[in-house]
Parts: sequence; structure tokens; C-alpha cells
Amino acid sequence: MIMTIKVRYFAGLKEQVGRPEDELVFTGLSTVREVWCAVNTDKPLPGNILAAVNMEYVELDSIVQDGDEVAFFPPVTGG
Amino acid sequence: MIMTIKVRYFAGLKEQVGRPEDELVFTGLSTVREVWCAVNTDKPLPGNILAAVNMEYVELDSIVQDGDEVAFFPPVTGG
Amino acid sequence: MTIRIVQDCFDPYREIQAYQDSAKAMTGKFGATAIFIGTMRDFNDGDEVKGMTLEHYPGMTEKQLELIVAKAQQQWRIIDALVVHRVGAILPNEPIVLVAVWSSHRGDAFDASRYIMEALKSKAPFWKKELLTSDDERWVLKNSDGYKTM
Amino acid sequence: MTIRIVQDCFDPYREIQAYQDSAKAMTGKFGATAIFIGTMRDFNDGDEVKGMTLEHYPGMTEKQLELIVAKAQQQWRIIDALVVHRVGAILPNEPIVLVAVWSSHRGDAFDASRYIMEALKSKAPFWKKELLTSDDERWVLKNSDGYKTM
Repeated sequence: MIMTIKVRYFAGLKEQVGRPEDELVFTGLSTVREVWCAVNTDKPLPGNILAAVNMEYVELDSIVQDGDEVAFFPPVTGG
Repeated sequence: MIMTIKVRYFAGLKEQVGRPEDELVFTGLSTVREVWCAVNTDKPLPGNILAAVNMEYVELDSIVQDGDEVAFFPPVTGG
Repeated sequence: MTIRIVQDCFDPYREIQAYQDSAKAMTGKFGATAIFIGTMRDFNDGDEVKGMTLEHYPGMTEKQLELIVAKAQQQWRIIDALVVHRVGAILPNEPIVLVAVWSSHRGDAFDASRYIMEALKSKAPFWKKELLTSDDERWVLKNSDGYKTM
Repeated sequence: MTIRIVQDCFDPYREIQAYQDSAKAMTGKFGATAIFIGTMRDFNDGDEVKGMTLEHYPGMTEKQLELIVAKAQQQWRIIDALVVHRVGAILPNEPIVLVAVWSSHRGDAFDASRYIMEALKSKAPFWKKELLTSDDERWVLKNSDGYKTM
């Protein structure tokens, strides 16, 4: 099974990664953490990062599905 | 020693007493409760009444001074 | 800190804006404004209400409100505070009370505005008399506890 | 319930008044309005700040704010709520966020407005980048805890 995942970055993390998004194609089950590792082979996942799948907060070990939008971003600072 | 005390009533209590204020002249030490009794000989002091002397809340057994303004009123309902 | 007892209907949002505009020293300094507005409802205790008269004890009301705001200033970091309260004849949907607190910190603004409002409800000498649609009049006997929610 | 993300500077008091005027069904029904307004300060963490850029995650921001308001509605008796949040370039003294809650009961209005504000601060995907008067730029790293006061 081939899965296509869109990966997005925001705020300071987007600047660190150096791009706003990635597209990732892979086969088999994968977690949010593995998505990060697949597109950022040179950077370990920062410790205080938040993750969302399809605009809902998730844990880093939750499983992604074909077509998901995975987002990584620093702690939020609105309001 | 002769003391002159002004007594004021507010809201529902003013209607029950039937007048907005009294002036009371008496001699010797007296408490707020005794002030009520002196000017309302026919009515016991209602149980849930609040009292103020010179616009500050007081207990019913606090002592009044010459020239004091004593006020009696029901629980407040502003805001 | 400003406390005002007013006879006429007031626009709470204009009051806040005008106060904020006049207090130039706080421009850029406050990050948090917490506001409470009490508005007259057209019902109470199961009855339809068409009007209200608010009596107060002139002098004591101001004195108690000043004490309340001073206590709030001792407990929380407040830049400024505004309290406006109606007296006299009031119609449904008209504002009765406005409490606004400006602070650098939102926790302080929230806490102080609520404290001022609850203290006002239990200490400031105001009394409400309701005029029902049946033309009966009645004094409101006591205020509810604002810390109790469902 | 209305949630709006806006690019341009807004007048919080006009927003509230306009919203209230348009919601005819609540005329005479709400006794309590609790409001919080967050305003940009000209200082932060000991530095002078001359501007700010607010980034957000379009779509997720609205989704999270809707969830937050829905949770508040489950916990408290709310008649209506309005949340407005700026994004983009912001100058000191401009409003960043407005939360307004209308209720029949003041305890519910106070609790719900504070809950919405704290949840927004910890869950809604917004990020602030400050422009200092030194022309240095920096991301704000985390929000303070709004329940901790002095």
C-alpha cells in the first residue's frame, strides 16, 4: 500500500527546517514520529514540539493514514 | 453628656418603618442596637438587617458617638 | 481608579473606550483588560419584569466601592480600574453596572474584576425594586452567589 | 457562537456592540457579559517591542477555537460567545484578542470567558514573532500561565 502524506511546519520550526512543507510517499504503517524522521533525516525531532494530524492534536506515536496532513510546530503563543 | 444621633433607613426597611430618618437625643453610652430600639419602640430589629455608622459597616453591638449617622438597611442587591 | 454613580442610561463600551483614551499613561502598558457588564433582564424569579428602580445610599456607596477597589489593588497588579453603576429608573436591556480592570497580566485582570464585582454585589449599598408586567412592585431580597455555577 | 480570525486592526468595543445588536434573540435575556481583551504591549521580557507578526495555522485555528467554545458551552450556561483574533502585522496598543461571553448568570460568564481565554492560549495554533526596537526579531517561546497571579 502506498501512502501520500503532506507534512507542514509553522513558526520558528518552519525557519529551522527551512521550508513550509514536504510531501512524503511511503509504504506500510507509520507513526507521526516516523514521518518526521523520514523527511528530516539530518534533524532529530525537537523535544518540545507539538504535532497535529488533520488539524487535531495527536501524540507522536499515533499512526498516520493515506492522505493525512501532518503538522509540526512549537508551543503556541497566541492571545 | 448629651448625644445627637441621626438615624437613616433605606429600601424596604424605609417603607416598613414609614419614614426615611430619625433624629435621636440621649445621654450615656449606647449601641447601634439600642439606637434602633430607642426610635422604633414598637418594632423589633429585623433579623437580617445591616447597619452602618458614618457609612462604614458595623456590628449591632458597636458603640455610637455624638454626631454619628447610623443607618439600617436590608441586604444589598446592586450590580 | 474611577468610580461613578450615574442616573442616566450609559453605553458601557463608550465609557471604557473614553476612559482608556484619556488615560494616556497606560498606552502600550496594559496587555489585559477584563470587563464585566451587568444588564437588566426582562425576567427574574419566574416573573416578567418591565422596569426597575435602583436606590442607593449616597456617600456610603462611593466609600464602599473605593474600599473594594483599594483592596483589589492591594491583592493584584492593576494598572487602572473603572466602575460605573446606574441608579434610578432602569429598563430591561439597559446596563446596570460596568467593572473594567486593566493590567499587564491577564490572571490579575480576571481575578481583580471578579473580586470587585462580587464585593460590589455583597457590600455596596444599592437596592433593586422590580416592577413586574403585572404592575406589582417588589424589592429584590438578596443577590445570588456569583461563585456558584452549574 | 462566532469565531473570527482577522487581518486588520479591529475595535473590540464596536465588535461586541455590533454582535449584541445583531443577536436580537438575546435582548433582555442576558444579565451578564464577561469580556477579555488582550492588547499588544510595547515591552516584553525586559525589552522594548515596536511590532509583532502573528502567524497561524489556517483551518486548524478555527477548528480548535470551535472545540474550545463547544467545551465551554457544555460546562457553563452560555447564551452566546464571540471570539475575535488578529493575525499578521500588529502594532503596540492594538488589540490582539477579544473573548466575550453572554450569560444569564455572572458566575458562568466569568468562568466561561476565562476558560476560553486560557484554552486559546494553550491550544489555538498562533505564534508571535516580536520586532524589538533594536530591530532584532524573536519568536515568543511560550505563553505564561494565566491562573498564576502574584
